[in-house]
Amino acid sequence: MSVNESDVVTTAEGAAWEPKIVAFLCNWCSYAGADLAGVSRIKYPANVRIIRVPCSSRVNPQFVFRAFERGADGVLVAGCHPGDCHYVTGNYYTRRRLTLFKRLLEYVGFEPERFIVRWVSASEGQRFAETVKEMVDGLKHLGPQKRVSRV
Amino acid sequence: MGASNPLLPKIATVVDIVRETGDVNTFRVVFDDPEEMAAWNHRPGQVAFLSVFGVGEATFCLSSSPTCRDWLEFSVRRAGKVTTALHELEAGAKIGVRGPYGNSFPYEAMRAKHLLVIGGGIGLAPLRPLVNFMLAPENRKDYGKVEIIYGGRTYNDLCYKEELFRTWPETPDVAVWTTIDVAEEAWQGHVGFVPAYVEEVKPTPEDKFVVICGPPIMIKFTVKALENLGFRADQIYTTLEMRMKCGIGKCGRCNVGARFVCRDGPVFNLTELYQLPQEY
Amino acid sequence: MDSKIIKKDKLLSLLERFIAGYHVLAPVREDGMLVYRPVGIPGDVELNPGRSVLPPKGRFFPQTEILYSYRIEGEKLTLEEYVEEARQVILFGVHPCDLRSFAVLDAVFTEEPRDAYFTARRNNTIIVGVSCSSVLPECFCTAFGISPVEGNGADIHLTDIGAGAYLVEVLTPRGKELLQKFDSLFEDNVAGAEEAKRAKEASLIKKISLSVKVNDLHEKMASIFENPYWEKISRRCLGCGVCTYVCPTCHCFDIMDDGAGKAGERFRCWDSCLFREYTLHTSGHNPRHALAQRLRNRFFHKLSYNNQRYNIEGCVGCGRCVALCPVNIDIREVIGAVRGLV
Amino acid sequence: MKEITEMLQQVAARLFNEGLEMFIGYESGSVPAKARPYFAAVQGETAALVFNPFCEHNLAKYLVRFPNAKTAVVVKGCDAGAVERLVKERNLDRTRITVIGVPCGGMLARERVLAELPQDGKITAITDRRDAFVFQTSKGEHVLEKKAFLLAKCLICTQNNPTGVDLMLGKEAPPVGETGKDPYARVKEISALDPPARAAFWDRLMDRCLRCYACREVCPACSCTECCFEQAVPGWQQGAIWLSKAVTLPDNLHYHVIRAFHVAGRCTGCGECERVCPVRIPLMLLNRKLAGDIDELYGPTPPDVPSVLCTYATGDRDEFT
Amino acid sequence: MPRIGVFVCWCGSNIGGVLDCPAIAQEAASFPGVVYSTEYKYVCSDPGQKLIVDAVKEHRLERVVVASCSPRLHEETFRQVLRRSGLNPYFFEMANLREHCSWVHPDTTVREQAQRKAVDLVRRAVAKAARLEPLFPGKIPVVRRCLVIGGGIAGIQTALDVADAGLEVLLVEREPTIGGNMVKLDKTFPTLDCSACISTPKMVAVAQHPNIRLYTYAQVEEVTGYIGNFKARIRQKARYVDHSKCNGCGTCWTRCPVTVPDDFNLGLGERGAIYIPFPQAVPNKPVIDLEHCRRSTRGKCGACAKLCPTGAIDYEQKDEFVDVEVGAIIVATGYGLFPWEKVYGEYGYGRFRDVITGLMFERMVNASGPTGGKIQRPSSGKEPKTVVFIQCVGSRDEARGKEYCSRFCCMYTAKHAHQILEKIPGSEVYVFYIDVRTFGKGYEEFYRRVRDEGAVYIRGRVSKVYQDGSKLIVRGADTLLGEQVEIAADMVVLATGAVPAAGAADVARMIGIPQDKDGFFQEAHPKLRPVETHTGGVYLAGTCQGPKDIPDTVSQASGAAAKVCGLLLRDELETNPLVSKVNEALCTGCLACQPVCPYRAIQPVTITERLPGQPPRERVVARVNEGLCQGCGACTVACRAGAIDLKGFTNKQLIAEVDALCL
Repeated sequence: MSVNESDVVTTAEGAAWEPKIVAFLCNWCSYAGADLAGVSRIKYPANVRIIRVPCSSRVNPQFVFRAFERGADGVLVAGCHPGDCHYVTGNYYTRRRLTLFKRLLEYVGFEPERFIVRWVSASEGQRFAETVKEMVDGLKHLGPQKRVSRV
Repeated sequence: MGASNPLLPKIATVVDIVRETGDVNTFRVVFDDPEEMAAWNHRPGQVAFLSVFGVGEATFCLSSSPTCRDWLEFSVRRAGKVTTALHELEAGAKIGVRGPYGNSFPYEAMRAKHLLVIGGGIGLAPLRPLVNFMLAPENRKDYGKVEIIYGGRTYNDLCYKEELFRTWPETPDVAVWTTIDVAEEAWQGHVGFVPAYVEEVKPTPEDKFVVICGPPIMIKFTVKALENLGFRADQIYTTLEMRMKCGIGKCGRCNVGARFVCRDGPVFNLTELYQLPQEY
Repeated sequence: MDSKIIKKDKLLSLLERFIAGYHVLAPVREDGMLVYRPVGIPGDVELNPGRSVLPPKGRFFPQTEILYSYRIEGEKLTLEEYVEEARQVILFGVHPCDLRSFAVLDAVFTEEPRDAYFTARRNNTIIVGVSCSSVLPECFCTAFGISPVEGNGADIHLTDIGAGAYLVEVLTPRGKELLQKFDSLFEDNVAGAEEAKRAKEASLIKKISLSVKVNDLHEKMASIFENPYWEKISRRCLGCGVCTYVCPTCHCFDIMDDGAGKAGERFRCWDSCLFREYTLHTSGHNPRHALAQRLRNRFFHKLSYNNQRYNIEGCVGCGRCVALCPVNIDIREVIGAVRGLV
Repeated sequence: MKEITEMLQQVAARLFNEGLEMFIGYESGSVPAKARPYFAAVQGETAALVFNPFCEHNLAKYLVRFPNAKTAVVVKGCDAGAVERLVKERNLDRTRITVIGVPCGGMLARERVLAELPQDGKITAITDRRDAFVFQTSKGEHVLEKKAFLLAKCLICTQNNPTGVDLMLGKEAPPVGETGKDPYARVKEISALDPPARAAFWDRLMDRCLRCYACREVCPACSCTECCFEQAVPGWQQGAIWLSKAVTLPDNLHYHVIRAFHVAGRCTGCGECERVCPVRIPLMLLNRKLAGDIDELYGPTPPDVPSVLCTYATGDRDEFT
Repeated sequence: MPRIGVFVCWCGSNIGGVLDCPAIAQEAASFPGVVYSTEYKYVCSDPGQKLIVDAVKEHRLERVVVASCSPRLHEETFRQVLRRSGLNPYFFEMANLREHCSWVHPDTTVREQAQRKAVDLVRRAVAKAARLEPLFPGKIPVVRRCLVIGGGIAGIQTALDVADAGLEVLLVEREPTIGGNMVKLDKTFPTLDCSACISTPKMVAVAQHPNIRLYTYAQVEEVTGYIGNFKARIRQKARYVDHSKCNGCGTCWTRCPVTVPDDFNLGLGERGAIYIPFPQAVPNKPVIDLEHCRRSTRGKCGACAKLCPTGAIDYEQKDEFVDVEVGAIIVATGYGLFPWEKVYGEYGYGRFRDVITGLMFERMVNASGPTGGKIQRPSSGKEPKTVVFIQCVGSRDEARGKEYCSRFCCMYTAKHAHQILEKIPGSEVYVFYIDVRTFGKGYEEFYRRVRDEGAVYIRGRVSKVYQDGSKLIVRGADTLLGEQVEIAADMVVLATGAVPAAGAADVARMIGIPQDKDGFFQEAHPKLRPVETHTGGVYLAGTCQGPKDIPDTVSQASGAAAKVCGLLLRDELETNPLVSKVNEALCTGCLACQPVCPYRAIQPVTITERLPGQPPRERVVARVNEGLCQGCGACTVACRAGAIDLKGFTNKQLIAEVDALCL
């Protein structure tokens, strides 16, 4: 996906608007995957801000909502692939919780691109980078998330 | 709105922090605007709001004497959100102050009378301005003897130790009795609860006002002791603590019956209290 | 002061001009409910509104309002007050019970020291009252001496006197000033209007549940504080905030900070005395820990404390709490029970 | 209806003889065509008990208020699940509770009924005639077809006879809900909108929310001692503030989305949240959305698991790959 | 607000070459709570660490933020620095400026964005640091006993090492004998020493070791508890022979009237219903295979009982359970062979008797095996002249087998080729391979020797094996020559890859350790913690962690033993303080948290609660066992009331992090 000239949103100061993504990464797989992207020098857009959690099952849906309230344009949750959870079963709960939560968010009017959940293993630096790229592209098309932003 | 907005705090600086006990600090505060400092007037027993911005606002009794014109003092026990934030401040920090609010101890009616001060723990904080007001050289002649009975759980829980053990005892016509709840090795003084100590000290009720503040259970039993000693309810004053948000009788929550503690209190005598619902 | 007549079509023109020059808040229908909203089209406005789900007090005392913002830069701390917009607001379509509620709120908020936010909004608002055209089963304003057709508290008051005509009573200089600009819309011949208004009043009052009397209430309230009645009635109470939030005279609020670090806002928002944490101390002590105490406090506030404190009844008989309480706690029954000493 | 009312009064009287301490049922309300929760604490208070098609309240949650008393409660079909849920989550000691089931012919929408009945007519009796309720009033007889007058939730009801009760009064009621009605029809309509339209739909509703918390207080699944949204004593839960007390659209949406999520798989579908909302937010549209998704994705949750989110299957649908 | 110090690291040019570190440090100085902020070339270096220690003293710092590389690398390093500075080590937080910023946004075109991101990341770390609480590891006593699951060479080695260190060992083996796969081998590459000769002495040593309690024909059924304090239940399967009476005389197993295909010899031989798996079995006492025992199938026989001189036969014996307490567990469950018959149609799905596996070849060529060491075609018993070896059967085959390399097949095939050429004069050996991997000591030399001996290596895959008369026609491609090859072989030997031993998934579930995508147990770190698992006190040895040859297996087994000794030789253990905690006042006792805990760390307890205006009330709340909790935090989200919080990742901290990032 590429961004057309006409799609570029600009801020009041005239600078091109850049979406802000808050990412919750599990320590053992996805955070390590993001580390691997670094070690492998895989470039990706600088829009993502990472919060380390022990397991994707630590991610309370309220954190996601909080991020939107504070002005995040997109939220990413990434954890080990199902079956590979460092804590054996954590991401199975993540999967249930966030499947329902994502569907609920979309039901109340959030665009699907705003909230992404991905399984990223410690060896998938490339996949992490691609996920961020995809998200940034998607969010650039959507424009800023103003709906529940209290900022 | 500007000056006419009573909810807008004035900016002040914490100039000094005295560690009174393990969880009580006394904050010495000066308004940034010298005119505000000069204009500030409070009466003993009044309260003010302190703001830590980003955390919130809470009510505290002033613990400095009205006769002190250079700064305000507040003794704060670390308990909730705002108090914890206050305890994390260092000298130089900016806070907001608004007030003073509420009524005061009847210091006019107390003229020429003796005063009995009974405090427990941080309960001495609202009484201290009254004591220091009466002991101030310019006021001393107007008032009679001052007796202070004060207790804490341990020695470390006693506030204002400098005044308690030096300044006040050394002042003429002032008597101080201090007690702690449980014996400690280094403690030479009295051991026991305040109500029992009051019964031991046997203060007399003639020409006297009593101000009392401390934990509810202490107040309850001390009042019993005082009544046994012949004190009348209208001689005994205490100060109530309620959750407050505005301090100016609007936000509603500090009502006890039809009274707002922020405006009609915090000081009540027992006669008044006996007429109010037991919802404080 | 003076009275005029305005025809319904002209009333719409008047509204249109109001909208052109002012910020107009008026009752509109939304999902079958009546709510006060900023309006842009006169046709949206309910001219004979009936009871709004929320009282219009929000105009003066919004559910959430920012008091001021703070900013820390280096050693410097600055506060910036939120200032009410300059454009005047017309609050249109307020019924007599709600008009009375403004007086009740005034007693609280404009008592010294005045609440700057309330006062600013109050001063910046022109109130157009409207007489009731119907009575709902929960209405009992007459118990507090309110007439469903009188506009005390409004700047201008409208009464539908039938045949597409409204009696316009100009009650304050501010009302007069406002209407002067639109003189051409009115007719000066008010013959028969007063009679029509009285007739309307009589027919409305007949329908209002007149059984509610409050004459001996105050003395009786005092003697009933410690009565098991409060525990009994509180059994079904949910402890929600419906009655307080829909009440036109409830004025409790909380003040909170929003923001972390170097900048943020302090705001206030409605609070309810029925909420457990309303009086909860940090220590865990709660002066009104039981729901029965909280419910009792609410009724005492409405029916006794307010009068003791401000010499004005705390209830205006609008019936909102009766209509909207999910478990049918009916203040009229409470009044009845107290007067009968339960 | 008279029959059930009498039976209720008799049963209550008998239970008090057997040592009951509190009977939770219904009494007539203060206005016409209204009932309300009623608490009889002694034998002499049982005569006020009624049952009629205005007894829409779910009484189950009141049980929590009497942790130590021997209590009886009246439940309709749609309320029974709430008792079960509260017991399952250890809010209730089932052994001290007598659950009394009443057959339900559906609950009536009060506004519509009042509009239909003569203004000053007094209701003297109500009879359930299977597809209609017959009202005897001082102004004559009125037949109210259920199809036209029942609450929306009753028209899709499939459980109007309670299960798991200790005592069932009267005969089993015939089904009330219309067959073939899709309970998710409205959910599907909303889902079919594009995101901006969905957002607009919800924003308009959520903007109205007063945060009076009636929906939470009445909800039998909202059984937390202290709701996460207002842990009032600082220091508890180490001071996390999930939600601003400010009533703004983001906070309101946050509150409702998370509340719906918290009751996901635990909501018993009684619809009380929607009933008590003073500003008529159709809250069941949120609960039903989740119920539909849970049903579609995970099917029924095994009885020994607290809720659908407390379990998993390795083969759960994965929408995140 | 606590006093926070921020240290921005250049990491040489790794960060400093992309980001403006002084500017970051300067901006960080304005964050709430920050009283000191500086930058340095290498904060992790000795002088860098000293910088922190000094600044803590000089500026009375209460929290420390280091903005440098990934916390996965240096968090522990800096925690130690804090400890040395006199601060609680958990008053530390890291911002990852290298892996998550400078390394991924190096382009000058995004410099400004990268810089902004770096500042945000530091702000997040500061926001979290401001809310950090002191954490203290708890102390738990240690049971000085180790459970070893699996009695192959890994289990044997590890048991011996631990036992030699003076610690008690329980060795549990599910087969009637220990020894595992290694004792089935004939000779071991590349030295060609006799496998049995080097492994059976170790087996005997196990049996005789005073510190080792051996449970053969037994299985671990349940494991609870946590590091230092596990409880395990061992099922001793009924042997129907009372080993306390049996003297291993052998009368019974030589006289049993039943013959059953012998699984120890992979069906190439036979045994009785009462049997020992092989002559050097440990223990050298028999078990009865009741499924085939004539007494149980036909109801009469009892030959063994009649013959037994010690009266050890007990047909009524039942499974017994032994409950044990151990401080550590070593999992050494080994490997099985890839089930090639199910997927490889081109090799005949196992229909051709002369297509055998490498392990069958081992038994065949073994002097104590079913053929007495004679290489013969299973179909005819004749000596094969032309033998084809096919490599990578199941390994390195993403489509039908496993993606990984099984590591030992190249070498054993070379050894087999050598054995054919050595034992059968005039024989021809062909090896189809993809790559030949000879990484070990002496391996390449051995491989060259086999080629020199005449083994023909053909690089390519076999597309079909089919029977043509008595011959097996092997058709394949030689990708080096680019031509089709067809060989008429007498025997085909498949180098089947290794897979986790049957039941590995059950073991993983029982103990609570993860498996990798292939079912091997997951080590805690592929490089730095290869013998540990993520579950404290559970270690891995041998092929259960991944395919490896004997020297590697033995090394890992000794490594695991060293870890266990390191653990069990302490008096007490420090527990991980990053665990969940329940606020009982908020807990409603719904126990939604209980099932989501993979470590069974949450249990209900009854407390007495006193609330104002109410009589004291007993109610159930959840409680976390801090020894069991591993700190995943799944429970914190299951708890609607927010009554459970995870230390080190509290709700308050995470919310503050979100807020700080969004500023």
